[in-house]
Amino acid sequence: MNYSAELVELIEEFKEIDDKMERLEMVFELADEVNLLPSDQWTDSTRVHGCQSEAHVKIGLVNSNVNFQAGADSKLVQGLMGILTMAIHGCDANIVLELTPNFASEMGILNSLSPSRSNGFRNMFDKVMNEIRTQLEAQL
Amino acid sequence: MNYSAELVELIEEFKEIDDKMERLEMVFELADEVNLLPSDQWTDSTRVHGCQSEAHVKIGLVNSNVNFQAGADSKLVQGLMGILTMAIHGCDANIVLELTPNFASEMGILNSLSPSRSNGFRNMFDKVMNEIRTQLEAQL
Amino acid sequence: MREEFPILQREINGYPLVYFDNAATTQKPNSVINAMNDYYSNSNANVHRAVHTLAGEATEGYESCRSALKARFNANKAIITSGTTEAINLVAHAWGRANLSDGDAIILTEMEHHSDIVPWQMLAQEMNIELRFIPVQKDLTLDMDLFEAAIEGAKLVCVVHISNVLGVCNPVEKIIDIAHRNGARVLLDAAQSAPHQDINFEELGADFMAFSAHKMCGPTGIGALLVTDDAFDEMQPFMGGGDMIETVSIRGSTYQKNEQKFEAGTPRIAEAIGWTEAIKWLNSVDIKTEHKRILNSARWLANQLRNLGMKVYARHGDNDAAVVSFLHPTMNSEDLAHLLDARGFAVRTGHHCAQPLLERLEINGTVRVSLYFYNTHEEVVSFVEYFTEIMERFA
Amino acid sequence: MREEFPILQREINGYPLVYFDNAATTQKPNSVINAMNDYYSNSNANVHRAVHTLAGEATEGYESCRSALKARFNANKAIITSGTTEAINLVAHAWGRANLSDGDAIILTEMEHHSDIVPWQMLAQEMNIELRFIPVQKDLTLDMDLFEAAIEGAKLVCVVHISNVLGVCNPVEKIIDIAHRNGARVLLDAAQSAPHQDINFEELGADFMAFSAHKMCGPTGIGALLVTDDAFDEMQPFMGGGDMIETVSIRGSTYQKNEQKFEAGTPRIAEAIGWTEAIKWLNSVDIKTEHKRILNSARWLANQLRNLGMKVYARHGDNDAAVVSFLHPTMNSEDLAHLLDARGFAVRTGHHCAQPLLERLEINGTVRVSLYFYNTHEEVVSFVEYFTEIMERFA
Ligand SMILES: Cc1ncc(COP(=O)(O)O)c(C=O)c1O
Ligand SMILES: Cc1ncc(COP(=O)(O)O)c(C=O)c1O
Repeated sequence: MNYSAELVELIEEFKEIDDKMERLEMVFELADEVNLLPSDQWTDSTRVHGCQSEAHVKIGLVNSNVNFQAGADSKLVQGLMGILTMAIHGCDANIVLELTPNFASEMGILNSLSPSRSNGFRNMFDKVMNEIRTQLEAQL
Repeated sequence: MNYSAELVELIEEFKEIDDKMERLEMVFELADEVNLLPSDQWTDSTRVHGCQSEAHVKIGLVNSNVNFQAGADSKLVQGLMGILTMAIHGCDANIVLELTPNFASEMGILNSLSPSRSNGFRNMFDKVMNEIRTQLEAQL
Repeated sequence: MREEFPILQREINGYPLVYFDNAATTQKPNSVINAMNDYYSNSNANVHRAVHTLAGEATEGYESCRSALKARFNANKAIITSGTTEAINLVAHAWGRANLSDGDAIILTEMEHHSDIVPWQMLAQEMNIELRFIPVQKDLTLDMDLFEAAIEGAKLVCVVHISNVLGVCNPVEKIIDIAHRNGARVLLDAAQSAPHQDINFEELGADFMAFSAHKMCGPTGIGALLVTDDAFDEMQPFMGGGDMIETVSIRGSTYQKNEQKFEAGTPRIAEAIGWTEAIKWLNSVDIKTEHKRILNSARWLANQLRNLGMKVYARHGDNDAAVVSFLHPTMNSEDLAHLLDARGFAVRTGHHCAQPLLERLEINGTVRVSLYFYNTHEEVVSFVEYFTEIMERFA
Repeated sequence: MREEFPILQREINGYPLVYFDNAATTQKPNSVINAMNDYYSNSNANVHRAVHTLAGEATEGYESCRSALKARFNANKAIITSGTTEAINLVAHAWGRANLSDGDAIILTEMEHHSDIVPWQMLAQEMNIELRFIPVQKDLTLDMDLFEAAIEGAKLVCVVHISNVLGVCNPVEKIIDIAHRNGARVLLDAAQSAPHQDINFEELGADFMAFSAHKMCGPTGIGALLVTDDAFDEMQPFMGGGDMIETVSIRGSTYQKNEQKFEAGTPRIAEAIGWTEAIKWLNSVDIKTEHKRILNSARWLANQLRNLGMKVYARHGDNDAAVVSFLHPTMNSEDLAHLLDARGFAVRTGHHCAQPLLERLEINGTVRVSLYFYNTHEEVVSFVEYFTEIMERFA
C-alpha cells in the first residue's frame, strides 16, 4: 500500500538512527501522539493479549475513517501505539486494511525490541485490524 | 608385595604387547590356567556380583595355601580368572592378602577392557580376598 | 557426508573408528556441535519473559527447535522433553492418570523397549489397569490377529514403530486404524523410526509420538512428544514449576495453554539449538536413497554372518531398519565385542533394554550392528573381513 | 578470570556486554564449552553396559559428574536430573507420594520459587495434603516464630536456601534443626546457593537438596538432587525406562539399587561432562573472597540506587547473595530494561517465578541485577553512570 506522507517521513527518520537508545527515545516521544484511552475504560475487550504489560486499544469508525484510542502502562508500548496512530488514525478504513506490520520492521523498531515486545506489537496490530474489519462489515 | 616369578614374567609379557587384540588373545589363552569350577557348582554364594556375565569363584585353604577354583560364561572373564590363578593359586594365604589389583593395571589389561569388565575384575578380586581373609580367620 | 562428522576421523587402538552402534546413539555433524558452541560462546541466557538481547536470542533459538519439529513431522503440538523415556512417562502421567481408570486396559507389544513398558507397569499397579502384551511371532512380526482380539476395552495402544533389537518396522498404520475404530488412543515409540524415515505425524494419525534427539544426530538430554490437538486437550500438567504456569498464588495456580504447560523449569536451551541444526541436517539428506543403501548393506552383512554360522535375528523388509542382531553359536557376545573393539569396531551387546522380546526369542542378548547414513559399505566389508579373522583365531 | 568466558567479549548494540542476569543463568567458561565439544567430537556414545571404547569413555565421563558432585558437596547419593525443577518434582513423586498421606502437612515459605510451590500444590490436591506457607516479614526475613508454630504435624519442610528475588539467605541450619526435632524431612532449594557458597550437605543436615548446573557455570538441561541414605531408602521409582531397571519381564520389573533407579532413559551425557568441568572450575575459585567482593559491589549499587530514588528490596547480610532487586517509583520496569539493553546491560524484570513473594511485597515485579564472580566493580559503576543518564533523559 502507499504510506501516508507522515508515516513515510517517520520511517525515514527511524532509518537514520543507528543508536538503539536514541531509537527507543524516539519511540518514547511518540507516546504523546496517542489519543489516550483512559485506564478506567480498560476492559477485557480492549485488552491486547500476549503483551507482558497492560495494553489496551479501542477502535471507532467515523464514517469510514478510523478513530484509534489506546493506552498502556509501559511508555514504550504506548510509543508503539503512537506509531500506529500515525499510520492509521483518521485514515480511510479500507486503505488501512491493506497495511501490514512491515512498516514497523522497515523502521527497525521491531528488532530493537525483545521478542515478547515485538510479538506484543504484532498482536496489537492484528487486534486493531480485526476490529476495523468487523466494524466495516457491520456498517454494510 | 613381591610377586611370584611366574607373575612377574606374565606382567613383562603383557607389557611387551602393544596390540589390543593380541593382548586379548593372551588373556583368552590364560583361561586354560583356571582350575575349573563346574557350572553345576555355581551358586549364589560363588557368584561375583556386578559382573555383566556369570562369573563364579570358590576359595579353599589347604593348610594356609590358597586353592582357587573359578568359572565364567565369558572366555575373557575366565582368562582374567586365569591370571588371578597364576597370582594366588597355591600361594600362602598371608602373602596373597598383601596383593592389590595393581598387578592387573601394570599388565595393562584393565584399560583394555570396558569399564564394566574391569569393575568386574575388581569385584572378583575383592570377593576372593574377602573369602581368603574370612577363612584364615576361621582357622585361628 | 563423513567429513561433516568429526568423530569419524577418530582412531581406536590405532585403527579407524567404525561406529556401528547407531541404534544406541548417533554421531553429531559439525553444524550441531558448532551451534551449541556458538550459543554458549555468544548468546547464552535464560529464555522467556526477559527483555535483554541475549535472552531474546536464546528464546528464539529454543523456540526454533519447536518450529523445526512441527515442520519436519507435520505436527501441531511439539512438547520438548529430555528424551523418548521422559516423553512416554509424560503420556503416562499427564494423559494416563487423567483418562484411565480402574479396569481399563492398555495394549503393549513384546517388542517394546523398557521405556515403553516400565511406565505402564507402574501406572497399572497404581490404577489397577490391565496390560495386554501382543506376542512376537517366530517370523519376528507382531501377531495381528491377537492384537485385533485384544483391542476391546483397551483405551491406549503403545507400540514401537521400529524395534531397536530387530530393526523390524511394525504395521503402525493398521494398528492405528484398528485402535481408533475401537476408541483407543495410540502412542508411537518412534525413537528408532524418527531418525530413519520421513514421518508425517498428522497423516499417520497416531495420537502421541515420542523420540530422542540423540538418535537423530542431535544432542543428548533432549527429545520430544508430538501430540494431536485432541489428545493435547485431555492432558493434565505433569511436573510443576517455572514457565509452565500462568499465575501462582498460595491459594492455587493456573497453567499455560500451549506446550509450555508441560515444560516446567529452565528448558534445554543449548540442546534445542543443537537439535534444530540436526533437523536441518536431516532435512538435507535424501533419506529414501540413503535408507535403501544402508539397508542393502545390512542385508549383505546378514547373509555373510549367516554363512559364517551366526544366527541372525532380522527380516530386512523395505521399511525395516539397517540393524543386524546376531549370535555366535558358542562364543560369548561380550568377548566378541571386545575383540571387535580391538580393531575399532563399535557394536553393542546385551539385552538392548528389551528383555521381554529376548525372553520370547529365548535368548539373553544379541550382538547388534546398527548402521546410519554416514556408514559405508566398505566399513561393512571390513567388518566381515575382520570378523572372519576372529572366527578363525578364536572360535 | 573474565578471559575464560568467551561471551564476555561480546558486544551488544556496539557496547560491551555487561551481564547482570546471573540469577537466571550464568555464563560458561571455555573449559566447560570445550569439554562438551570434545565429547561430541571424540567420545560420543551411549553409556552403561556397552563394551566398545567410546561407550567406556562416555560412561566414565558421565559418572565423573556424579563423583564430582559427591566430592564438592559431601554427599552420599547424587541423582542426576534435568534441573532443580525436575529434582523437586522427583521428591514430590518418589518420596512424597510414597511417604505422605491424607491430612499430612507440608511447610513451604512465601519466598519459594514456583518450582518449589507448584509440585506441592499438585501433590496436595491429589493426596489431600495441607500446605502451610511461612510468611515473609517486612524486613524480608521468614517469620521463624510462625515456622515453629506451624511445624507440628508437618512431614516435610521445603525451603529456598537463597531467594532468587531478594538474595536473602534463610536460616536453614535452624530450620533443619527444628524440622528434624519434629520428625519432618527437609528439602533445600539450593538453586541460588549452590553457585555462591561452599555447601557441605552432610554437615548441613538437609535430607534433599536440589540445584541446577546452568546457574553454576554448567550447561543447560542438567541438575541434581542430593539425598541422604535414609531418605533415599524411602524413595520409590519415579519415571520408568531403560537404565533404571535390573530386570524387566511382562510379569513385572525390578529396579536398580543405586541412583540409577531414578535416572530413566539415556542420560544427559554431554551435559554431565560439561558440568564436571564447571565443578572443577568452581573448586578452583576462592569463593569466600569472591563472594565478599561482589556482595560489596551489590551493597554499593543498592545505596546508589536508593540515592537515585529507587525502592530497593534487599538486605545484603554477609551470607546473602549479590542480588539487587529494585523498582523505579513511576517508570515501567520493562521500559527500563530495554533502555539498559541499548547500552549492553542485561538485567531481568518481571515476577522472577516468585509471584507469592511479590504478592506479599504488594508489587508485580522488580528490576533485578544479579552478580557473579566474573562481574567487576567497574561494570557496576558504569551501570550506575548510565542509569543516572537514563533517569535524567527519561524519567
Ligand atoms: C530459587 C530457585 N529455585 C528453583 C529454580 C528453578 O531452576 P531450574 O529452572 O533450573 O529448574 C530457580 C531458577 O530459576 C531458582 O532461582
Ligand atoms: C525403541 C526405543 N524406545 C525408547 C528408547 C529410549 O530412548 P531414550 O533412552 O533416548 O529415552 C530407545 C533407545 O534407547 C529405543 O531404541
